[in-house]
Amino acid sequence: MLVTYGQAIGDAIKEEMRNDENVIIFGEDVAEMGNIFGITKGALEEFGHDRVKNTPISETAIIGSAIGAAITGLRPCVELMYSDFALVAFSELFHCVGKWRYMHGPEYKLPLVVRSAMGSSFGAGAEHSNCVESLFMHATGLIIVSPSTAYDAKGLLKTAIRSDDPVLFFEHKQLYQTKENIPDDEYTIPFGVADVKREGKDVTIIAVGLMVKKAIEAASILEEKGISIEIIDPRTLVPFDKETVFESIRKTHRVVVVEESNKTAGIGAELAAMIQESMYDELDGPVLRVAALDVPLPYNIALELHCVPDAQKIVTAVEALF
Amino acid sequence: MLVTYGQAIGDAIKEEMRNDENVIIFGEDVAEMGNIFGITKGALEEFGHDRVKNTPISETAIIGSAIGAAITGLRPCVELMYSDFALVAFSELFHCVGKWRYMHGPEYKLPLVVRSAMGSSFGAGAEHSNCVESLFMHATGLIIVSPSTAYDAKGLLKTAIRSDDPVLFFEHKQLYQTKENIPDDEYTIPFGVADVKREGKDVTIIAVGLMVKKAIEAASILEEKGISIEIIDPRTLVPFDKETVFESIRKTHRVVVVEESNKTAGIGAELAAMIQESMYDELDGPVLRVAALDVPLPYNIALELHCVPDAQKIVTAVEALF
Amino acid sequence: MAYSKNFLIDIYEELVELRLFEEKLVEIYNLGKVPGHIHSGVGEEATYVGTLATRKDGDYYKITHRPVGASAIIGVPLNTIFSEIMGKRDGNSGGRGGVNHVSLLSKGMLGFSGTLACDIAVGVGAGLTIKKKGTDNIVYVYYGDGTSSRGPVHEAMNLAAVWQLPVLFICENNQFAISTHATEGISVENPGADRAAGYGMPSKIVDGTDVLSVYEGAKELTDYIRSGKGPAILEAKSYRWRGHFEGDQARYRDAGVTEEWKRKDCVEKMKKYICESKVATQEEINAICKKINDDLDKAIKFADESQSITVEEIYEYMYVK
Amino acid sequence: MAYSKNFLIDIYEELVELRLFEEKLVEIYNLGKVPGHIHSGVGEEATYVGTLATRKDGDYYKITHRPVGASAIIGVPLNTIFSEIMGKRDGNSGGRGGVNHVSLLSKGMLGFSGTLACDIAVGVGAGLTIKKKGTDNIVYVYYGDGTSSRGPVHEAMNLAAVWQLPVLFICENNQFAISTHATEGISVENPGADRAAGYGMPSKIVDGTDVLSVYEGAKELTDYIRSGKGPAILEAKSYRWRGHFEGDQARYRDAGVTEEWKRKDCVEKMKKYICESKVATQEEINAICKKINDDLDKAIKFADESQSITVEEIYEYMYVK
Ligand SMILES: Cc1ncc(C[n+]2csc(CCOP(=O)(O)OP(=O)(O)O)c2C)c(N)n1
Ligand SMILES: Cc1ncc(C[n+]2csc(CCOP(=O)(O)OP(=O)(O)O)c2C)c(N)n1
Ligand SMILES: [Mg+2]
Ligand SMILES: [Mg+2]
Repeated sequence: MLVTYGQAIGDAIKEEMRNDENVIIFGEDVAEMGNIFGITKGALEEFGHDRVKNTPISETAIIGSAIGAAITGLRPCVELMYSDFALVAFSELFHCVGKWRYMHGPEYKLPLVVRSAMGSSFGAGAEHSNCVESLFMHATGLIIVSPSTAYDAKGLLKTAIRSDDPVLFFEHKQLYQTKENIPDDEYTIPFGVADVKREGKDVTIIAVGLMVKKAIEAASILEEKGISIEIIDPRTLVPFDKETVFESIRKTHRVVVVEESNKTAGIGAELAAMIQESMYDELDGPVLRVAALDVPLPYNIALELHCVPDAQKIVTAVEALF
Repeated sequence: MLVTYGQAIGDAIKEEMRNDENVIIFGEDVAEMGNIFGITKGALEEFGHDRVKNTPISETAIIGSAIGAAITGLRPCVELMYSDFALVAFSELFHCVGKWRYMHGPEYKLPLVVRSAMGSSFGAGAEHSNCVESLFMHATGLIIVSPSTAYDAKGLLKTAIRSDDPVLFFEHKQLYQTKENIPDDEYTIPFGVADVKREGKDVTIIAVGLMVKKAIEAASILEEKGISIEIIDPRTLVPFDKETVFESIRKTHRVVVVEESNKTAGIGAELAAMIQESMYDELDGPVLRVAALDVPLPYNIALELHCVPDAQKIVTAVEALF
Repeated sequence: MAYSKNFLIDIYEELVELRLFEEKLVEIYNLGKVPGHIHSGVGEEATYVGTLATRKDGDYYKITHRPVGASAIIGVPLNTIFSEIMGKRDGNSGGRGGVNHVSLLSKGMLGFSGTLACDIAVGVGAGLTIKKKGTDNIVYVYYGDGTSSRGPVHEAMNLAAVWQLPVLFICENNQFAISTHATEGISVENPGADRAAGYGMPSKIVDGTDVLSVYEGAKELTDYIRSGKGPAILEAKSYRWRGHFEGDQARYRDAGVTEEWKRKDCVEKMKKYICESKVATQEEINAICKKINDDLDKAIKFADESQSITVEEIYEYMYVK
Repeated sequence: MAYSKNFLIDIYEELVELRLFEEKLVEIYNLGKVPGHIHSGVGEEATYVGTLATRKDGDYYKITHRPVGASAIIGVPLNTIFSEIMGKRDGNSGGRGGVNHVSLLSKGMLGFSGTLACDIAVGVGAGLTIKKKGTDNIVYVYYGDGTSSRGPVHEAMNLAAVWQLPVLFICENNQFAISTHATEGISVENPGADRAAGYGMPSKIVDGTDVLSVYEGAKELTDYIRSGKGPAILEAKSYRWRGHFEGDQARYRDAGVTEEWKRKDCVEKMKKYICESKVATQEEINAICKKINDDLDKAIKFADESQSITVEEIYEYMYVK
């Protein structure tokens, strides 16, 4: 069936709520409004107020209560409206969600999912556009998912809801309306398995979220220039599928990492550091990073677009490797 | 004069409070108790309750009110007891402190300093031992200082208090009692100037905070093995003194980055990525990272010591480069 | 209270300015001239105008995302405001911050955090500066009913109260946090007033559709605060006329109730009052409206013609040095 | 209230257990057997014992860093507790978590966050599970006077109240947050009780040096909560006898006041009561103390002999899978 990325996410939630009555959702405006993007639309009508709850604007209580519900037998799939606001519950996520089981012992399971909409979206400004995955990569005990297609989003979210470990699930606002044909039958996608979004032989591009689209655009441009690009979407940043990446590098010997957040200490920092550490002898050049400029994302749209990576910037980086 | 790192910090605060009556300090237990490590001892007696204030346990209010005080003319030097607790005010630091001037315009200056004690300290556990600099390196608009000696701590803190830009100042608990002879006369140290803590020719070690000490230990061991180590302490992570590092690499062609926090997406990730990007042709091998294991820091001291880097782990990493 | 003619006219002018501002904001948004999202404050003007009628030079203000036009009342030039809203060079941050960050420190505006409530304590910090200087100035800290549920509000209020700082917290209770009605998100009827006792602060509830009621409540509390007695909470009851942001059809609520509230229009109420009490004639009122309308249009034109900053300027304003 | 003999003996036993536990904790700390910092709860036993006397199977508990011995009352085996405190294999997390993370889910213990107050809402979440199951169980959420100033307490209380969850918030007001006296950090006299109305919850203040006063207050509120009426706040007034952590000499406060409070010893008070009301003889009491003392010593010995986990096990308990 042809669905949008947004629908795929909504469907995954509803299917899992049908599968397991312990799955509940709560967050700001998820009930009547079906969340501000309409992703959870219909859940309230089908499952009722006991399982679909609006919360007050209180992100620390959302995460804290999700922990409490999860360890006592429910499977909360909660929402932090924009991923920028995940930072107001940063301690709860970093110290509590990530370390609870380790600090308290193996009785403690945290089957909880935190969904959050991320990324630039044309004038949303410096506090409503952030991609924050890299901040959580430094945490311990979390699973971090950042899907780029409807197919991946659905399969990974179903896995996330069934997981006994806590998952941060980042959805890109600009992808909500993108459409894809996905199987009618139920499927799940395991964590830690990257997807090769395009095969190629000259350069490996690792791209995340919306940047997968930009990388695909860049690959077309580069193809015309005679450079063949392999695009790898890790899909889950933690656990990270090193093997798929390394295999690609053994073929291409050149790597560019593309992310939407600003460059310093971003996703690309970890991936570039890790790759050159592990695959030094296979590399024909440095692992390059394409990322946003290190400024708060400007509100002015021309500046915003200048700030975040686009196909042209990826092309330039790739060409610099030759 | 011979002072401890802790005294040097206390002296810097008091000297700047004498210099400028707009400098005020507040935080949990900074007044009568002089903070839980005794760092601000004596300030209350000298400057009174108007300028030395205990706060309730409310980190978001500490940072928020520091912003408000700073933009309206005071120069707050505030304290977040342990740097782990900086994470409960993460949004205030990341979104507000870091972006306030950019979002509101050049009238807005934020002459504020946030001091915080960091690092492992023998059984303090997973929530009282973190080093969190790397999380803030991904922010924009912050200055990040992490001194390793009494001399550096004093000179940099004085610069921080005089800075019109916001500074996060991380003090290592295990360093508070270390002693050093420092000048009697007033001095300051500019941001963005790394210090070569030891000259050498075979390998460049970049180390931060307590890890500078561990690197020095490792260098002695390696010297006996005939490997000459240059140790660079960036002192400020933002701004980062690339030139001193690059110059060293032009000589040694080998780099190891040592940090105390866990490896994934830590300080070493950014430094390794940046160095191999900029200095690829100068390098004779990968930039290696020595960091803590990717687990919440265990309470059991044997495991804690196993987790964080020590001289031996640094030696092993250096030897792997030959 | 007995009011002077000038006072009433000033208040009315500000109400009209804010109303027209908020209406024009929607217009320019619909014309595609605003990059970001806007949150119209139409219908809620009295809360700002009534409280701000108690202001003095040297006071500070922490406003919210709704209504942005309040910055005009506080004294930010319209050209600056609309330029920032349209993301242009002549805005206070050259369009870097945008519609939610219209601000001017020289007029006492402290700025705003789009991450709601992270800025409440910013007002408290400004109160600390005032207290250290020893003036009788105060800080006006506005926040919404929805925002009242956030932890930093609690931390900021407790700190302001223990330090006895000159801060007036103003809860704009427009009954909604996006789609969530106050009764669904808040455990008490009056998220502002009912919590004041828990900080040892006085409070007042006022009718946010009646600017003079707001003014009187604000006057009582600001007098108290200016006399050095510490912070207080004012809660104004109003209703959000439009959707949360433009595009939100507000299907989650009863349109009939909205219509009822629209009949309690604070601008009309005041107009009626000044006409009936012969403070101004219809003609004078028309002249006021026309002047304001023209000023707004002029500023919108100015902003429209203002340039974007160049990409080379993107790093400016990050650091002082 | 009229109490049965068994009830009184049980309560007394728990008081003694907690007292001896907290004393022995200091002892083993001084012997260097505890890796981390400890926060002795000596003198504050009645708050836990009195509230926990209202507990039922299936209830949940969110305790704090003080007194850690409360976990023994709730039912965590002493061997587990001391092993965790000493960082050993037989602790609940094999010594990974440590003294502040003594816990056992099968006994209803939810765990603790060393980042204070980040765990208050964890109790609220457990309340959600109870409400969904429809039992009359409740959650006991303990927090200190100092912790009451943190934002997440506010968020958690508001959420518990709007969702009408079965949670008893217990404010252990021992009057200090490290060196900061409650009056310096908190803007009202009763950080628990004075804020209850702001969430629409009932509250009670009890004498934390009198275990039966605590019990009676807790009984009233837990009956209310178990009947489905939603959360409530109990505030117990006590005093921190020792420094914040061992090594803190508490120079910031008047030692005379501490001595006064020590004369209000909750264990002595209860002992006097059960002796005078002839519930137990001095001999019986001696036997109780001896038995508890021996059990504690045995557990300490067990823990002392328990091994550390090996470095190979360091990654265990990170993930379920
Ligand atoms: C910390 C945080 N959480 C969520 C949001 C998303 N958000 C923006 S406005 C809003 C509703 C605010 O309600 P209220 O405070 O009543 O102000 P109103 O919009 O009614 O004027 C929400 C939830 C945000 N900006 N910040
Ligand atoms: C978020 C956070 N801030 C600060 C601390 C440091 N700290 C540990 S205990 C404590 C005092 C707590 O006071 P209270 O809640 O009254 O409990 P008590 O120690 O008196 O039992 C503080 C400030 C912390 N652990 N977490
Ligand atoms: Mg509202
Ligand atoms: Mg206390």
